[in-house]
Amino acid sequence: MYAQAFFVAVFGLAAIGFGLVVFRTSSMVRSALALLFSQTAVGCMFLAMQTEFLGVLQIMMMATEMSIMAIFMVMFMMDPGGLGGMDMSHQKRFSIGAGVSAAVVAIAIALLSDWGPLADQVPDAEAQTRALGMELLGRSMMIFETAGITILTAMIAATAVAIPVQNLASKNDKESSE
Amino acid sequence: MTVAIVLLALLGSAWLLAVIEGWMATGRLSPAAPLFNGLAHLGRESIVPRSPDRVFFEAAPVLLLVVAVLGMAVLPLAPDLIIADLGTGALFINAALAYVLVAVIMAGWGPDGAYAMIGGWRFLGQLIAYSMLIVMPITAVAMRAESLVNTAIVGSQSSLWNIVYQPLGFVLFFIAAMALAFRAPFDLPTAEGELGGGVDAEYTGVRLAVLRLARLTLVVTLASATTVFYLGGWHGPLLPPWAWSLIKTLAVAVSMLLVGRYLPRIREADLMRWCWIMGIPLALVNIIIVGLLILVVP
Amino acid sequence: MIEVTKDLPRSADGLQMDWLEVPFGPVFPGLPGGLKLTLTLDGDGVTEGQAISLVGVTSKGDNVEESEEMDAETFIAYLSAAIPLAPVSYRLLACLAIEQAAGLEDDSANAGARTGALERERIASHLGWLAQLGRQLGFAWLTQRASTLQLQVREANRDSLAALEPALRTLGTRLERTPLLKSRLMGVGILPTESSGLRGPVASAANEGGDAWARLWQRLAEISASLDLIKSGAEPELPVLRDVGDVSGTGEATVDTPRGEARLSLKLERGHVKSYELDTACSHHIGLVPKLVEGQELGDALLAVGSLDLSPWEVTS
Amino acid sequence: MTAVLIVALLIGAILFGIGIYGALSQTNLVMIMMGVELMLAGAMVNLVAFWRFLHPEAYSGQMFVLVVMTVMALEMAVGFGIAIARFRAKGSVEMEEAEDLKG
Repeated sequence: MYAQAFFVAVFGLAAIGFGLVVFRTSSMVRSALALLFSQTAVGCMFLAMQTEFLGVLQIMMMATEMSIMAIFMVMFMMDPGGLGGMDMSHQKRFSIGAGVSAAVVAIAIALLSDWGPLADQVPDAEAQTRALGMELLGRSMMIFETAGITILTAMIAATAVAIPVQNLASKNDKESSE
Repeated sequence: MTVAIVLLALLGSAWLLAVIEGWMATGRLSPAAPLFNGLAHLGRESIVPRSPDRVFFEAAPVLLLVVAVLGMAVLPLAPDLIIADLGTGALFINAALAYVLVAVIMAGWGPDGAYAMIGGWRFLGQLIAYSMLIVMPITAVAMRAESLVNTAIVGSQSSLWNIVYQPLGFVLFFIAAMALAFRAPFDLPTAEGELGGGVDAEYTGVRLAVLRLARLTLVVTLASATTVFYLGGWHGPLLPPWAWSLIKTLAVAVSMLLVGRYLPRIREADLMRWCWIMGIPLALVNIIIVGLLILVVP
Repeated sequence: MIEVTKDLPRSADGLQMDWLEVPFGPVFPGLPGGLKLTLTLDGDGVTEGQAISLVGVTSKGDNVEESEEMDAETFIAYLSAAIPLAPVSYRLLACLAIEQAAGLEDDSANAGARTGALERERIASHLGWLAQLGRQLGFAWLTQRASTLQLQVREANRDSLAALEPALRTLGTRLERTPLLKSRLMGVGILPTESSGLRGPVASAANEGGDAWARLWQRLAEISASLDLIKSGAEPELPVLRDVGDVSGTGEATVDTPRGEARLSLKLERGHVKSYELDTACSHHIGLVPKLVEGQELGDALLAVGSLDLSPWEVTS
Repeated sequence: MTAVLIVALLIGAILFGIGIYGALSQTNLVMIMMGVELMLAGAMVNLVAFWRFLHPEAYSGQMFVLVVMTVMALEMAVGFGIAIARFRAKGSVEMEEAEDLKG
């Protein structure tokens, strides 16, 4: 149990550390990859909490997602290399206030709640994967399928939005719909 | 102990591959050449480009090596010769190999050079093409084994190897694995004739030695994955299990190198088109066929 | 950010991005040495580009004598040394021009040997191009095969060429059967028939579609044709200048070098080359580069430039 | 066991706080999306912790995490689609320069 607490804390601190780097570095690729390592650390936390499937899945998905994030950062930022030392933020005080208060509220709730009896044991990874599969294709099938359809819809929608507009009329339409 | 044996096997296979690669390129079989080349790299000056992103530049070759070794850690050489027999081994290897992309992008961005950068971002496009063809065939393999545990996957092939059971999946996985290892003809990020080495271009000395080793190790890991998923892993008559694993792995790795010699480099747009228009539907068909087989054949 | 991006050029996809100007060469694995290609890259695409040669020969020599003593033999040696990728052709060119200037009749005894040498060099040169193509495409087998053959052909006599013939002829069949090669080369670097300044294989290929694939086949066909010529002709021999003496006069000659027609006109004074003017195929072809690379993907642009078989040494300045 | 749960929840809360800070303070659409990703990561940590320590028998907890991952992917896809369209039209994905989106 102590080992578990230790690993959860270490990976958690890594996640927080990389999470902070995301908004503190001026190089955009570094920023995106810091987010990647933050998410990887979150995945490692899942592993430490004996949720192997989700942990590995998180680690796998984020590698691709954040790399794609990185190229968009390079495309859409004025100063992708971070050599100009530009400030890319606004309403700083308000944001810090909002972030801190949200975290404090959540921490307070976590500390003050009575969590009741906690589970000591969970099934091993193989049994978990099997049970999750049963869940996905049993009771939660509808949700799972909906998620799939939503992804498909989003893919089509994102592509439709991203391809160049053909004529001026449709361009105006799209701008107003944004 | 197991860790040491697996790592030694990995290193040995990488060395053998390097020897064979040299043999194919020069026609001379010199077992010591990779060793001397490696030592020569260590002795050479390790040049750092003018304004590198130092963290990425240094980390990329190491990350690539670590990723390849991590991938190998969940692949069994024999029933009990495996570093970590994870409950989600077949997924874990995907997760580990996804970081090949991260390493290549880091190697591309780090040195602050045009050739390297284009190479790095090219690999991102390549990933969009090949990644589905890694995941989907593995899905079909896991379906047959009814498990994500790699030893169980090998166990499920004791009577019939997956290459016979799902040849389509094997072909797709093999191609995608070559694209993942960015070997010719999929060497878009390192294209010698187009980018002068691409992501390799700015690396010299020790770093280049690590990068080379990492790329060879990656090929071995992918060949080993192919063996585990499709060629029945350690199954085989007469010889001990580990020998079969090694023989099959080396055979797959050498065939990966050989195929590259006889083909021109593919165009990125073509790769993308074929992977999405043909590859993914075929992978889905493969899943359906395997599903039907599982249901129909007891 | 609008201020930053508003002046940026728009790519074909309508996004304003930074463009990079990247040099390729003069020492680049995928291009002939000495050729410097400067491409403006928009990601993996080329928006514009131009090629210059860093090692070209001078097209005109006026009053050569003043700088150095240039008798006929020296001139021939100079010209063939200046163009290391096709020394025999230019040696022959110089010989022909000087002989004509000296008023000598066409020499039927030597003609066969000279043609043989020229055709042998054509085979070797095309094989060199094939090796270059292999290097550009990462097609290791082709590079190895073609460069081995090139080395053997360069000094071969008729018998050894006859021994090499099957290997040379199967090269085409082999390339035809190579998967991916056709899709890689088809439609790359299209030069229509009406493009100006096309010579040699590039010109002949223009009728067959004018892309890199057509140029590959044109060169393979020329290898075959040269083999036939050598087989029916005389033993290839290096062209040697016949004794011209201390004559004066003007001469002009044309030789179909491996890369296309080259013309040389020169003025001879008492057996010394007074002035000359050289016109080569590559100096025309190099001007086609900007049009060829514009709007192509990087790999295709380099292939298109490579398919011209530019020899930077032959680009006159 | 409570200690591990509390640690995980604290980390989730802090990640969420960083995410909120990022989403509010950054001016670039892509950076804002990074903030959102961090918020979702914080939420996922909590979900996994709850599943592990409170209801390990209910796999809908893990299911929920999968749905959150889907949402992350969706957010990326749609966000980048909009970013490309906006960049094409205006040459910028800076929020300060998106006055035309004010109602």
